[in-house]
Amino acid sequence: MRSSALPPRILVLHAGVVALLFALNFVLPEYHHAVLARVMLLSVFAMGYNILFGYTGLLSLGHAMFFAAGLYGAGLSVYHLGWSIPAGLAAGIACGAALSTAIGLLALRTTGVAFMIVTMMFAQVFYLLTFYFAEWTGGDDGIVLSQEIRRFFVGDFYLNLTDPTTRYLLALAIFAIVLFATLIAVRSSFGRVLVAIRENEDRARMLGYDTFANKLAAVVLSGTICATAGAAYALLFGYAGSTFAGVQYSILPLLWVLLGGAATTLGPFIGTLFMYYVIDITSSYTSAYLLIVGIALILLVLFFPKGILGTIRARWAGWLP
Amino acid sequence: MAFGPHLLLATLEGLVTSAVLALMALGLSLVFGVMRVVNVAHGEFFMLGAVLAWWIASLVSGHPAIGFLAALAISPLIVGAVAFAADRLVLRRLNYEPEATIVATIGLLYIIQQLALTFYGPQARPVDAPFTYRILFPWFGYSGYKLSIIATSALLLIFTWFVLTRTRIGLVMRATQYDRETAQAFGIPVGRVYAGVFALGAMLAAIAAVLIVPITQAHYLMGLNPLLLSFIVVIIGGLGSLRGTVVAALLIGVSDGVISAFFSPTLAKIIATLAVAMVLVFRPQGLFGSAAK
Amino acid sequence: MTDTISNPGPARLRLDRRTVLKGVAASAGLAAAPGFVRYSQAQSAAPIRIGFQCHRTGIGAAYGRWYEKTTNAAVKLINDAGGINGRPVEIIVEDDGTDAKRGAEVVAKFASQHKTDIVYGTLFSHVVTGSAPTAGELKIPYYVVSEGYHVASGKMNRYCLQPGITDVRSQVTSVAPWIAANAGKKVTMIFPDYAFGYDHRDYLPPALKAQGAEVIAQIAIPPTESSFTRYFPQIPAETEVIYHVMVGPAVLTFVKELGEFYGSNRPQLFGFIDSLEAVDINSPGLEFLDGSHFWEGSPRYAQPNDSDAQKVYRAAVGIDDNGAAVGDPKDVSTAAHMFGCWETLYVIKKAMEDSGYKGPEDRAKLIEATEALTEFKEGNEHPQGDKVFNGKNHQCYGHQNISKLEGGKLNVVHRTSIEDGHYEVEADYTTQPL
Amino acid sequence: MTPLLTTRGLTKAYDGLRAVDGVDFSLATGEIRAIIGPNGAGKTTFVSLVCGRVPPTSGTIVFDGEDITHMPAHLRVRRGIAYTFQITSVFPNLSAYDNVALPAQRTLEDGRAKTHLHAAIMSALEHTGLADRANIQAGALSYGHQRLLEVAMGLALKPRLLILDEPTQGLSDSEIDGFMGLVRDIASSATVLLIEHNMDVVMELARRITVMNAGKILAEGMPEEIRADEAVQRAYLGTENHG
Repeated sequence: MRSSALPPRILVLHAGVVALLFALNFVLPEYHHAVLARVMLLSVFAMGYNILFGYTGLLSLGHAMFFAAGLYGAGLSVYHLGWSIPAGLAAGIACGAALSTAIGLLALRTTGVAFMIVTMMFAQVFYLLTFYFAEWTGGDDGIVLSQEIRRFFVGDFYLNLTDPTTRYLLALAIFAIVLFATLIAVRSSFGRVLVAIRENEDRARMLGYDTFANKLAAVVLSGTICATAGAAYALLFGYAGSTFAGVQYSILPLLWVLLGGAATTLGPFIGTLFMYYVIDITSSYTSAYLLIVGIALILLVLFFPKGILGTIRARWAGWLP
Repeated sequence: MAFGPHLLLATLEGLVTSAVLALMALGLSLVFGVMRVVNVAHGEFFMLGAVLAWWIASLVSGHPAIGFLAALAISPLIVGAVAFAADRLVLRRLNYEPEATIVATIGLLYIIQQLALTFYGPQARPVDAPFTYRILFPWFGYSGYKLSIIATSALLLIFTWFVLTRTRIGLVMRATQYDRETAQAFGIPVGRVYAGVFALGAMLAAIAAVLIVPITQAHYLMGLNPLLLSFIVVIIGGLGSLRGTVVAALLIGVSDGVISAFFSPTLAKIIATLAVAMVLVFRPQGLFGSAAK
Repeated sequence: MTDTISNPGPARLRLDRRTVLKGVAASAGLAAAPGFVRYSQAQSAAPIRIGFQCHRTGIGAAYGRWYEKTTNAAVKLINDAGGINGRPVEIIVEDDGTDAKRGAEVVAKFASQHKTDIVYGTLFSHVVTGSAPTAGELKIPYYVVSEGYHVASGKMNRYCLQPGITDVRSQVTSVAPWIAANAGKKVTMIFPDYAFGYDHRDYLPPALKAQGAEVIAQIAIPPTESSFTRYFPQIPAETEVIYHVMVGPAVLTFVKELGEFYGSNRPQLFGFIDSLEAVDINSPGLEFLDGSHFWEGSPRYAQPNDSDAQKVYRAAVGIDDNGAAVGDPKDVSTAAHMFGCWETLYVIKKAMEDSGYKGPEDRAKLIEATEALTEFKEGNEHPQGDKVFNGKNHQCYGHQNISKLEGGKLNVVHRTSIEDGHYEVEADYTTQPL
Repeated sequence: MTPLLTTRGLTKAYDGLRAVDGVDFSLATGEIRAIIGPNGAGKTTFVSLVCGRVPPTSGTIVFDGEDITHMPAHLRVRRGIAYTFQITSVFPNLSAYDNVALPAQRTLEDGRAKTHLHAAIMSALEHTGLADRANIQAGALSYGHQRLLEVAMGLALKPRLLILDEPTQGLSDSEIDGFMGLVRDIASSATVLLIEHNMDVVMELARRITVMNAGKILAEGMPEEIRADEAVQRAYLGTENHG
């Protein structure tokens, strides 16, 4: 980590992952193609979470609200206001940015476990609000964006979000943008400050950093990325419902990140992919798949405490970002 | 209904909630205070306590009180044993590292929940209350058993307070909480203290569950909400403060009850949750005790 | 397209023409689509694969277990009688965790991984709503047994159908006259503050109003609530009937607390049995409900005038006269709803036979054949009773039962007519392309 | 010449116990000042008040003519007050390079320009003799090197006032010698405020010495004057073996 310019092998690794995912578009069987499109979007959610949890060291249990802010911001503006899909995406991202700013200003007054609880409570309020305003949100039933709305022109370019390939490539585009944005952010001086805050906030302050402002920036960046994932999810898969604001969707990104490796750029993706297939495969054999997930989590934390990529980085490849 | 009686009812309801919550949150607070472990599986210990209570009560014939008392005696012991084993087999090996224990207890949550679903099933099943007596107010009726929960909980809390402050066990626990290394140097078997505290915390949750199960039934998903509420109580009350935990449980329970008297149910929940969140935001160290270490 | 429903004849002709076209397209695509090869090679013997989206875990698990039992019983009978179009039926189960996101994933898994012919069986309405877009995009027929008003409302898509159980709007509408005439005119509603509750919230008041009764208060309970007493003071004192539709594990608490609150001096109670599905009606604390009335889709307890079909159905599924599993009286079924699985499977069978269904390439034909159905006769295929089916909004309408809880049993005291549940149908899926 | 730093009646009370009690203090630009005193005299609390880690109970702090009493710590750092911790608190999981990069990127106006940043980092590392250890994780460095890294981080802040809290604690004699050279070097560009127990180091480095006891300033003066001061001797003799 001599200079902030991207060393070639890091660039090659990340570009290679994106290229591989692009190539998979043409060879994957239908089912796994669809799964990967979903996993890429969900791992954007995890990458957003990783900025705050992995790099800044703030454990939030309320990130479902940022994902859901994007989901509803996009879904509702398209569904009720008749906005175009691109405008909906922008609306979703803007909602996430606004919400994360407000939540950051309030929740960052606390630290440690209190931060965890406060974020969880704000998320709970958000969850209940989706019921309170069920007239618009449809409550837990949610709203469905019809197929017609999701086929549209951008200029002369026809986009059909119900088409698997289009969906895959759009998911990949968002994934790639966020992956490289994350990579650049965490290797920038800003990323270095976030890590410094995680390691020792008091010391970072005594180096002249406004740690509150930096943490707020991290919350906003993290929340906005999660909202991007949510907005894209609503538009690509045509559904927004309060399930996504529930507490389990705050725990999931934590699990994905821990599994893949906190504070690694590719860990969130690997963790999401791994977890998805563990549940998908085991649930075909037994309804007791939660048992297997539970045991897997405990074994993982016992024997690979830094997550998959974190362990690889610690043992074999220290250069991994 | 007139406002006065309405408020009385809301307060009674709040007190029952508080009574159960205080016991459960105390368990969480002990574990967090002494071990610095955020036990996400605490709600599942609560659920396990309720499910076992149903099982034990269904094995015992005769007057419902016999089944209930058997459950009250045995269920927490089993739950405590499970927690003890979890500490020895998993948490200790993780060296009680905060992040690792959160993941591990989430894993534990899934395991307990799935085992309950597999062996107990998805149904909600009731346990007979040890007695049924309906207290008749001029405006409404109220369950005598519910009132007895408040009294039982108060007795248990006083007992716990006595153990923590007036006995050697309490001293050892406080010493361990204060400084793990020093405690070790003074010959305190820190490992065993930790396992014991973890078991004790789980047992408190199980006792709370056995008390509540005659009014809310055992169900394999019942652990989540009490877990969230307990977290809130522990933080609001100030970490490791018994008095704070009890006062916070009272505050949360009663305010939840009273706020619900003024607004439509969902809005009441929103306002109550937001209010507590704001208390935390503007008084992050909790209402009592000092800031978290 | 209206003539498709009123006059199946021409529709069938047009179907055939379309079939030819589709057949050409399909055979052209065969070489490139390995997934279809298996079907073309072994068409006669290969089973028809039905993907069963099941609530094995999550909040709907109690229902899911009985939906699975009913499904297995019906499939066994269908297979014993020679299957569908001479092919055996195979059920592939995937757990959706009663979760909207997982539901959509499971539908995709059925369509593209298991390559099932159709997807079937979902109950909870948020799972239906979450899964419907995926079913529509993958063009896989999605037969739900949910009773929600989602399909009938027109908010899903042409691939979603509910031919085996009446929707809640119709249920509510059909019981309203009885409530107004027999229970009381001033009604307070207590319902869960989520989708299932909204159908009741929105459609009971107008239905009661039409009968000269009124809803004087609506109390929506948030989904996270587990204790209810504190909300009871909001019930107006002049209430004559409390209409309650709680679901989920907290329902026993709800009833008990209502009992403690009112004692013997209570208003009339009318509830939807959804609250107490899979719950022993004789559980401690439920004494309070004695003498109150419930809606039941299909009666839990065997009735003296049960049809032979009903007896066959109960024996096949394995429930005793009390609606509990044979051999385990504590294992109470979800009798009021699970008949819908049975009947839906027989509707699928009928539609597949009508359309000469051969494989996934015939899915559009299957939808059209289902849309062409108009009524189902009471009998072994439809043990709950006869029904009419509206091909436009993909919803069936049947009789509803109102039962009185007395002597620890639910006895049917009134059976509504199909017309009682009538409402103006606005949705028309048949205008959507397939 | 106006002093760089002045405090007036600076007080910090913890639950009624006055750790710092009405301190009037003044420090001239370019000075090397040592603060000595027995354990618990309030030295670390005093400098913590100056750098803003701890808010004062009462009193004022003026730095370079500006009242900074209520200024947040990070803004004081930006005005040129740097503090190196008594207990080594480098970032153990970052490389030495990144440890220095943090303060360096903060100070450089053109901090985003890589070459300048790199140059600034390497200059601080070379200054402290750590250049060849730039890529080693800070946690893996020897204790002495961690102390030096701490100083390098302070240097990279380009401070006008560098506060060193017990910098030589735990260092070997040869390391101490090198260290004293370093401090003299720093003093050519910054004012140095030093808390130190090692009297040899104090006598060698400091131009003036302030003695604290029980939260108050007991004496202040040139090294020789302090050595001769009876009150100081009493305070030290009374608490022999303070370390």
